[in-house]
Amino acid sequence: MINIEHVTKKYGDFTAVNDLSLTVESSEFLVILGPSGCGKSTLLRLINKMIERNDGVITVNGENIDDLKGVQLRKTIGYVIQNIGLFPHMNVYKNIATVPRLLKWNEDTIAKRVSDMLALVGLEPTIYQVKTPAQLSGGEAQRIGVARAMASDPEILLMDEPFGAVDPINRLRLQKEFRKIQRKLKKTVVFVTHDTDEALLLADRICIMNKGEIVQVDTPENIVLHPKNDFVKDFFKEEGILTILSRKPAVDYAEPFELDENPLHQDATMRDVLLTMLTTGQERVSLINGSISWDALLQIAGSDVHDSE
Amino acid sequence: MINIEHVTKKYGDFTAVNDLSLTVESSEFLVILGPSGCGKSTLLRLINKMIERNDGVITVNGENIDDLKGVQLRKTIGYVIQNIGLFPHMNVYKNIATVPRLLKWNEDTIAKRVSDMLALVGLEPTIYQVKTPAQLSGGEAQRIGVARAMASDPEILLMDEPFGAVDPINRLRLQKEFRKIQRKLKKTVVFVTHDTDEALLLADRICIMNKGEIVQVDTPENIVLHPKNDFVKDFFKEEGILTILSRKPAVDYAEPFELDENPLHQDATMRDVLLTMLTTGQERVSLINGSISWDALLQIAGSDVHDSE
Amino acid sequence: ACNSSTDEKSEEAVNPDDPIVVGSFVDTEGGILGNMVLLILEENGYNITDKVQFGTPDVHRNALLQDELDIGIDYTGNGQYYAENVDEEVWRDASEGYETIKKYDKENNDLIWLAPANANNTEMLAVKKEFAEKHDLKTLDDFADYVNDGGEVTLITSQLFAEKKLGLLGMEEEYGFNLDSDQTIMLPHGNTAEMISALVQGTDDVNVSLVYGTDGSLPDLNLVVLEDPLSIPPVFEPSVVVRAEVLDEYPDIQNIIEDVFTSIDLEDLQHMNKDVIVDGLSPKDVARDYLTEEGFLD
Amino acid sequence: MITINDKTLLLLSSIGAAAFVFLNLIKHKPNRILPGEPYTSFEIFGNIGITILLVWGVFIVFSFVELKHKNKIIFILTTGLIIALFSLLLSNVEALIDGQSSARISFSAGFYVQLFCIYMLFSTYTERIKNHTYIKWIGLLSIVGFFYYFTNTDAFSNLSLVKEYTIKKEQFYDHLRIHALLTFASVITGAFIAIPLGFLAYSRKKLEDKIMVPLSIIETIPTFALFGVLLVPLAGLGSLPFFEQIGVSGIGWAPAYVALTLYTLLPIGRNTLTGFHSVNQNVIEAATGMGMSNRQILQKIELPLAFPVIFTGIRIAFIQTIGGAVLAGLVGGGGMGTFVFLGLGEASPDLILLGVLPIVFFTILLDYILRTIEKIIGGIIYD
Amino acid sequence: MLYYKSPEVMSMTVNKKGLFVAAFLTILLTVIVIYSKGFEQILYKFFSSKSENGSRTLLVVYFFEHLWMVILSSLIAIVLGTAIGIFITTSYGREFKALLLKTVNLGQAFPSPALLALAVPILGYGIKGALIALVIYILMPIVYNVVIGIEEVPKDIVDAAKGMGMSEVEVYRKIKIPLALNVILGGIRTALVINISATTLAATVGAGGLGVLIVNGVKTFDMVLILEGVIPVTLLAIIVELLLKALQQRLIWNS
Ligand SMILES: Nc1ncnc2c1ncn2[C@@H]1O[C@H](COP(=O)(O)OP(=O)(O)OP(=O)(O)O)[C@@H](O)[C@H]1O
Ligand SMILES: Nc1ncnc2c1ncn2[C@@H]1O[C@H](COP(=O)(O)OP(=O)(O)OP(=O)(O)O)[C@@H](O)[C@H]1O
Ligand SMILES: [Mg+2]
Ligand SMILES: [Mg+2]
Repeated sequence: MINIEHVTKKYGDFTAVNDLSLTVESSEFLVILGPSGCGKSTLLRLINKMIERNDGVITVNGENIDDLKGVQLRKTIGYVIQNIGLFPHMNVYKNIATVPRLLKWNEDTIAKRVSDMLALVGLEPTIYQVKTPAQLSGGEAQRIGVARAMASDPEILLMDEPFGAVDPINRLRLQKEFRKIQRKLKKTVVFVTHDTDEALLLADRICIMNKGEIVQVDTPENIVLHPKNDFVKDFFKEEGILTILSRKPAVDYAEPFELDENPLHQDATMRDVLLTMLTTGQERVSLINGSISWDALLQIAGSDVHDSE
Repeated sequence: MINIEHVTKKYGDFTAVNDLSLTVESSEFLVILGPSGCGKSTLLRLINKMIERNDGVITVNGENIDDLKGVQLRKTIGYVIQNIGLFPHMNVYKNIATVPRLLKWNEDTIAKRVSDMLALVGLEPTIYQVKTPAQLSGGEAQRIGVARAMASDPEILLMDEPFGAVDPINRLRLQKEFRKIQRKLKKTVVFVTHDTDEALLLADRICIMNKGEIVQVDTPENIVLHPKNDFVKDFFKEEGILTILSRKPAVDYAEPFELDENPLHQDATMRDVLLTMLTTGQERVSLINGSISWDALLQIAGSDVHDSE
Repeated sequence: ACNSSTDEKSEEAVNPDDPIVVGSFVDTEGGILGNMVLLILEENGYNITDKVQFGTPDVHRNALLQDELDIGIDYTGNGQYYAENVDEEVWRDASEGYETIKKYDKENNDLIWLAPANANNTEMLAVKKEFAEKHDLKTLDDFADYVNDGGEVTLITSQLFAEKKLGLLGMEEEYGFNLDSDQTIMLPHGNTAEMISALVQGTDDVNVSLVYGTDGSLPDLNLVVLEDPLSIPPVFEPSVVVRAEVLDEYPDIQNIIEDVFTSIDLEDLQHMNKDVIVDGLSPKDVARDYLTEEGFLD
Repeated sequence: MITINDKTLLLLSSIGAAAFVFLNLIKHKPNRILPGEPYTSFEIFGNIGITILLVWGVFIVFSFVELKHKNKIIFILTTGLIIALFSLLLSNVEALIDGQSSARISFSAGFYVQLFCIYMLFSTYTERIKNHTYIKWIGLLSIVGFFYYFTNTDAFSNLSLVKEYTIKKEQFYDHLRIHALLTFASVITGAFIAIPLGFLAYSRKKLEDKIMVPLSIIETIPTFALFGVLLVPLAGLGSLPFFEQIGVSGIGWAPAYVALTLYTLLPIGRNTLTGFHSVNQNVIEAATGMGMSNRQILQKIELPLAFPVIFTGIRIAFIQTIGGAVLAGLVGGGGMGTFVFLGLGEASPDLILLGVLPIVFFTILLDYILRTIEKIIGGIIYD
Repeated sequence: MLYYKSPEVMSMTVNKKGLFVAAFLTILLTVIVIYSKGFEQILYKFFSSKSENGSRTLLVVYFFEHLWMVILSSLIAIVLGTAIGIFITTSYGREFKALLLKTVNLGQAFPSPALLALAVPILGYGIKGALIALVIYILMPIVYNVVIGIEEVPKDIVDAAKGMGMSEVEVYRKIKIPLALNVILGGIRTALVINISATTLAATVGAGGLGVLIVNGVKTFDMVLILEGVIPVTLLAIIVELLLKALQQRLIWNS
C-alpha cells in the first residue's frame, strides 16, 4: 500500500506536483493518466525517493519513506523509467540480471529468470540476451526495460509509460500478460500512460492528473460514464465507451437466439461484437452460446455495471 | 519523390531490411506500420543516408542518393529520430534554431519561427524556450524534437514515432495540425508509427512491414477492408473500421430527418455518431443538417468509398 | 689597459649594436666569477648581455659551441670531457691540462681559454672535525686504514667522481681501500653543497663527503679535508673561455680578464664562496667588493 | 549522539591545531646553511600562543554545531588568524636574532601546515559566503593591507626567505613574469597543436596509434636530454632574421618554451581523444540527421560536449607546466627555476622556496583563472 | 555526456597490431637489457664516446631500479588517485572536493626537483623520497580524469540504476566506474607515461634508475650514455602505452 498525503514538489519556482493526496491499495493496479508535463513521472519518482519532496508525507506499506533508506526502499520497488535507461555497457542479459545479481540470486536461477522475462516481453532469449542496447530497436529496448524492472519479482511496480514504443500486437499481448501476472501475484502497480485504451483496459482505478493535481480518481467505468468535468471527458473523447465494451466478455450477455453463422470466438468481447456488426453490416452477431443484437448492445453499453471479470 | 528499389540492409548476419522496394510520391503522406524490430527505423535511416545499404538503389527527387553528399541530402530532409536526441548542452530555443542557423536565416526570423514551432507543438514559448532538455518531461522533449525537425520547413520529412510519448489530447491536436500543414504545403512525409489509429487518420497510403519486408502498401480503407493476409488483419484488429469512420464527416451522410435534439457539432465524424449512439443508447443521432440512423451507419461503414475529404 | 675607460662609458660603449654575451654555470662560483667578468667589462665600456648563472655545465658548453655565448667560464679539468683522444694523466697537471684544452678548443672549436685563476677547485673528500679527531684522520692513507679496519663509512659523492680513475676509483686503487655499494650514496650531479649539507646534518648516516677545493664553507661548518698526497683527481682551475671571433673583434678583453683572473688565488675564492653561501651575500656584491679591493674598480 | 556538521572545517582545524601543538614552527639558523635550532609554537609565542590554539579549538567546536552566521564568523576568524599568526611571529623573532647579521629565521613544517589549512579555510569560506560580498572584500583587503604595511617596514627582514629575496630582488619580478609568460605561452601553443591532433586521432581511427604513441614518446624524453637535442636546431633557427629578432636561440626562453610545449601535448591530446570518444552517439545521430556537416557537428555538438574532458586535459597541462617551467632555469630561460636550481646548488632550502612559493601562489591564482576561463568558454560554446 | 559505442564498433579498434608491436618491443627491450654490453657496442659504432666503461653498475641494474620505482609509484598513485577521485564524487566526499582538488593541484605544481631536495633531509637518500615525489607528481591526471569521467555519466542511466535499488557503492561499481572507465584509464595512461619519464629524476636523490645514465651522459657529453638511458625509457613508455590501450578496450567490454 502506498499512501501519499499533501505532497508538493517544486522545481525552482515551478510546482510540478501540488498538494497531492492519493492512496494506492495493496495489489491494486492504479493507472495515472494526464497530459504531457502534468507531473506523472515526478510523482513516481517521489514515491521511490529518487527525488525529495518539498512537503507532505509518503508511506509505503505503512512505513514513512523518510524512515527508510532510499536504497532499501527501491530494492523492493520495481521501476521502469520513461527514457528506458538501459546500461549501455552491459548486454541485454546483464541488464536484466542486474537486480537479481544485487540480490545475490544463484546464477542458474538468474539465467532462467532472464530467459522467462525475455519470453514474456516477446523477444527470443537466445538472440536477444547477447545484444547490447545500441543494437536494439526502440520498441525492443523498451521491452527490455520492462523485463529488467520485473526481473526480481518486486511486490510494488512503478511503471512510466512502459509500452509507449511497442507496436499494437506486442502491446496487447504484453498488456494481457502483464495484467494476468499482476492479478495472480497480487502486485501493487502504479502505471503511467497516456494511452486511454491501455488505461481503461488495465486499471482497477484510474487517476487523472492535470497541472500537478488530481482531477479524478475512480474506476474506469465511472471515469468514462461519469467524468467529473470536461477535462476528463475530453481526455477520453467519448471513445472510452469502446474500451468499456472491450472489458465485457460477449458470452456474458448472449441472448438465446441461435444464428446460422460462424460464431465469434469464446474470448470475444462486446467490442468485438460491435466491430463485427460494423464490418459485416449485420444487426445481429452470432456467439457460441447464442447471439447479440444491436439493441442489446446499446443497452449494455449504457449500463453502469462493474467489470465482471 | 522517394524511390526505393530492391534495398537490403544487414547488421552482421541479421537482415534488417530485405530486398525492399517502395515509392513515395511527391506530397504524399506515407505511414509505415509494423511490429517492433521489423526495420522501420532502419528504412528511414537508409533514405537519408544515415546508414549505408548493402544493396539496392534509392533516389530522392529523381537523384540517386549515392550521387548526393549526405550532408546536402539531409539538409533538405527533416528527420525526427526515435530516441529524440535533443542536444543536452543547448536550451530548447537553440535546439529548435539549429537548422535555421545552419541555413543562416536572420535571427529575427529564427526567433519568430521558434516561437511558432513551440506554439504548434503546444508548448508556451516564453516558458519553454529557455529550458534545457534535462528539465523537460518525456512528452515535452518529444514535441521539441518534432519542432526542431520542422523548423527549417523542409520539403521532405522523415518522422520516427514522433508522437509516441504525447498524451491523447495534445496528440490529436498535433496530428490534425500536422496533417493540415502537410496538405497545405504539399510536403512529402514518411511517418513511422505503431499506432494504427494514427496511421489510419494521417496516411494517404499505409505501408505495412514485417521482418524487413513489405506486406502491403495501400490506402487506409483498402488496408482495413481488404487486408492482404492475417498479419495485416491482426494488426488492425478489426477496429480499423472505427478510424475509417472517423475519416468520414457525418454531415456528408445526413438523412433529411430532423430530430428534436441538440445536433452534433459541424465537424463531427461518423465515428462520433457511433459513439454518441453507444453512450446515449439512441438509434438515431441528430446532425445540423438532418440525422443519421444506425442502419445508415452500418451501410456507410461497409462501403468501400475513398476518403471524401 | 684595464682602467682605460672613463665615466661616460655608457655613452660611448665599445660595441653599442651587438653586446657581448657573458654567461656562467648556475652555481655559486659561476655567480661570483661571472659577475666579475661582467663588472670588469662594463667598467671598461663594453656593452654586455647578462647571462650569468644561466645554465648547467653542458648547456653552457653547448651554448659556447653554438655561438649563443660569447664569453663563458669553465674549469680546465673539464677538458677531460671535452677533448677527445687525450691521455687522462694530463689533467692532473695544472699547466699541462690548461695547455691541452686550450690547444684542443682553439683548433677544433674556435674557443680561446684565457689564463686561469690560480685556484684549484679540485675534488676532495671531507669529514667532520670531531670525526677526524676521533679516528685520527688526516690523509687518505689514514682513511684507507680506517676503512680497512672496518670503520663505519657512508660516503656521499657524485657518480662521475666515484666511477673515474681520476676519482674515487683511482683513490681506492692507489691508497688501497675498497668501498661497497652500500657504503656510498651516489648522486648523478656534482652538487657538493647538497653533499656537504648531508654530511653536516648526518642525513642517512653520511660521514664522508665529496667537496671541491674552493668550497668556502668548510671551516664554518667544522669540516676538514682529507689530504690527498698523490693528487689523484684532475686540476680544475677556473678560466674564462672566449669565442675566437669575439676576441678578434675585441682583443683588449683578453688582458682585462686575465689581469683579474690571475689575481685570484684559492683563498680568495674560498672566501668569496663563503660570503655567498654562508652569509648570504649577493654574488654580484661579493664580486664587486673583490674587484674594488684589488683596485680594478673604483 | 554528536553529529559532524561541517567535515571540511573539522578536518582542517584538527590538522591546524595538531600542527600548532606537535610540529616545529620555525628554525633559528645562525647562518645560511647551518641546520638551525627548531622552536615550537609555544616556545615562540609564549602564553599569547594560546589564543591561536584557541581559534583552532573554536573551529573544531564550530564543526559540530549549527550556527546562524557560521560561514561569516569563520571567514572573519580565519582572516584574523592569518594576521595574528604573522604579527605574533614577527614580534617574537626579533629577540632570537638579537642583531647577528647572518642569523635568520626559517619557517618549519608547523608554520607551513597551518598556513595551508588557513588558506584552505579562507578559500572554502570565501566560496560559501554567498551574499555579503563586502565581507569577502574586507577580509581580503585587510590581509593585503597588513602585508603591504609590513613589507614597507623591516619587520620581515629577519626571515630567511626575505633575506634571499632581498639578494635577488632585482631579478625576481623579471623572472616571475617570464615564468608566467612561459607557462601560458606553452600551454596555449600546446592546446592549439594537441587538440587538433587529438581530434585527428579520433576521426581517423587508423591514425590513433600513429599520433598517440609519438606524443607518449615525446613525454618520455627527459628534459636534460631534450634541451641538448633542441639546442642545435634552435640555434640554427635563431640565425634567421625574423627569429633572431624575436630572440630565438639555442639557450634562453626558446628551448624552454619548445620543451614545455612538447610536454603539454600528451595530456591535452589524450583528453581530447577521450573527450570525443565520450560524446553520446544519439545526439550525434540527431545532428547528422539534421544535415549538419562533419565540421558543424564537430563545432556545435562534439566540441561542446567533449569540452569538459578536453578542458581537464588543459587544466592538467597548465598545472604541470607551472611546476615544469622551473626547468627553464637549466637553459637560461629564466623563471622561478633560476632560484630553485641556485637553491639546489647552494643547498639552501629557503632559496629553493623563494622559487617555489611564487609557483604555489601562482597555482592558486591559476585555479581561479582557469575556472573563469572554463566558464567563459563554456558560455560561448554552450550558447 | 558519456557514451560507449557498440562493441561491434569498439572491437574493430581493438588492434591486434598494437599488441603485436608491444610484444616485439618487449622482446627488444629484454634483449637490450640482458645484453647491455652488446647494445653499448652497437651504440659505440654510431656515436663517439669518451667513457671507457668504468661504470660500476650494469644497465640491467639501472633498468630494474627504474622499473621497480615506476611500478611502485604507479600502483600507489593509481590506488590513491582513483580513491580520491571517487571519494570526492560521492555524496560523502563531495564536501571535500574543492579542498582535495586544490591540494592535488598544489602537489602537481610543486616543482619535482625542489620537492625531492626538500624531502631529502626528512626522508634521506634513496627510493622513499623519490616514490613520494613521483606519486604526488602523477596524481593529478588520475584524480581529475576520475572526477570528470564519473561526473559525465548520463543522468538517465544513473537514475535507472538508482531506481533499481542499487546502493551508492553498487552504482559506482556497476555503472559509474565502468562507464567512466574510458576517461579514467585515459588519465592513468597519461600518468604512467609521465611517470616513466619522471622517474629519471629519482637519480637526483640517489635512488638510481635510468636517470643516472642520462644525467651522466649529458654531463660528460657522452651520447652513448644518454641513449643507453633514453632508449629503454622510451621503449618502456611505448610498451606501456600500447598495453594499456589494449587493456582499456578489454576492461570496458568485460565489465
Ligand atoms: N546496430 C545494430 N546491430 C545489430 N542489430 C541491429 C542494429 N540496429 C538495429 N538492429 C536490429 O535490426 C532490427 C530492426 O531495427 P529497427 O530499429 O529498424 O526496428 P524498428 O522497426 O524501428 O522497431 P521499433 O518499432 O521497435 O523502433 C531490430 O531487430 C534490431 O534488433
Ligand atoms: N529538473 C527539472 N527542472 C525544471 N522543470 C522540470 C524538471 N523536471 C521536470 N520539470 C517540469 O515538471 C513538469 C512535470 O514533469 P514530469 O516529467 O513529471 O511530467 P510528466 O507528467 O511525466 O509528462 P510526460 O507525459 O510528458 O512524461 C514538466 O512541465 C517539466 O517541464
Ligand atoms: Mg513523464
Ligand atoms: Mg524504430
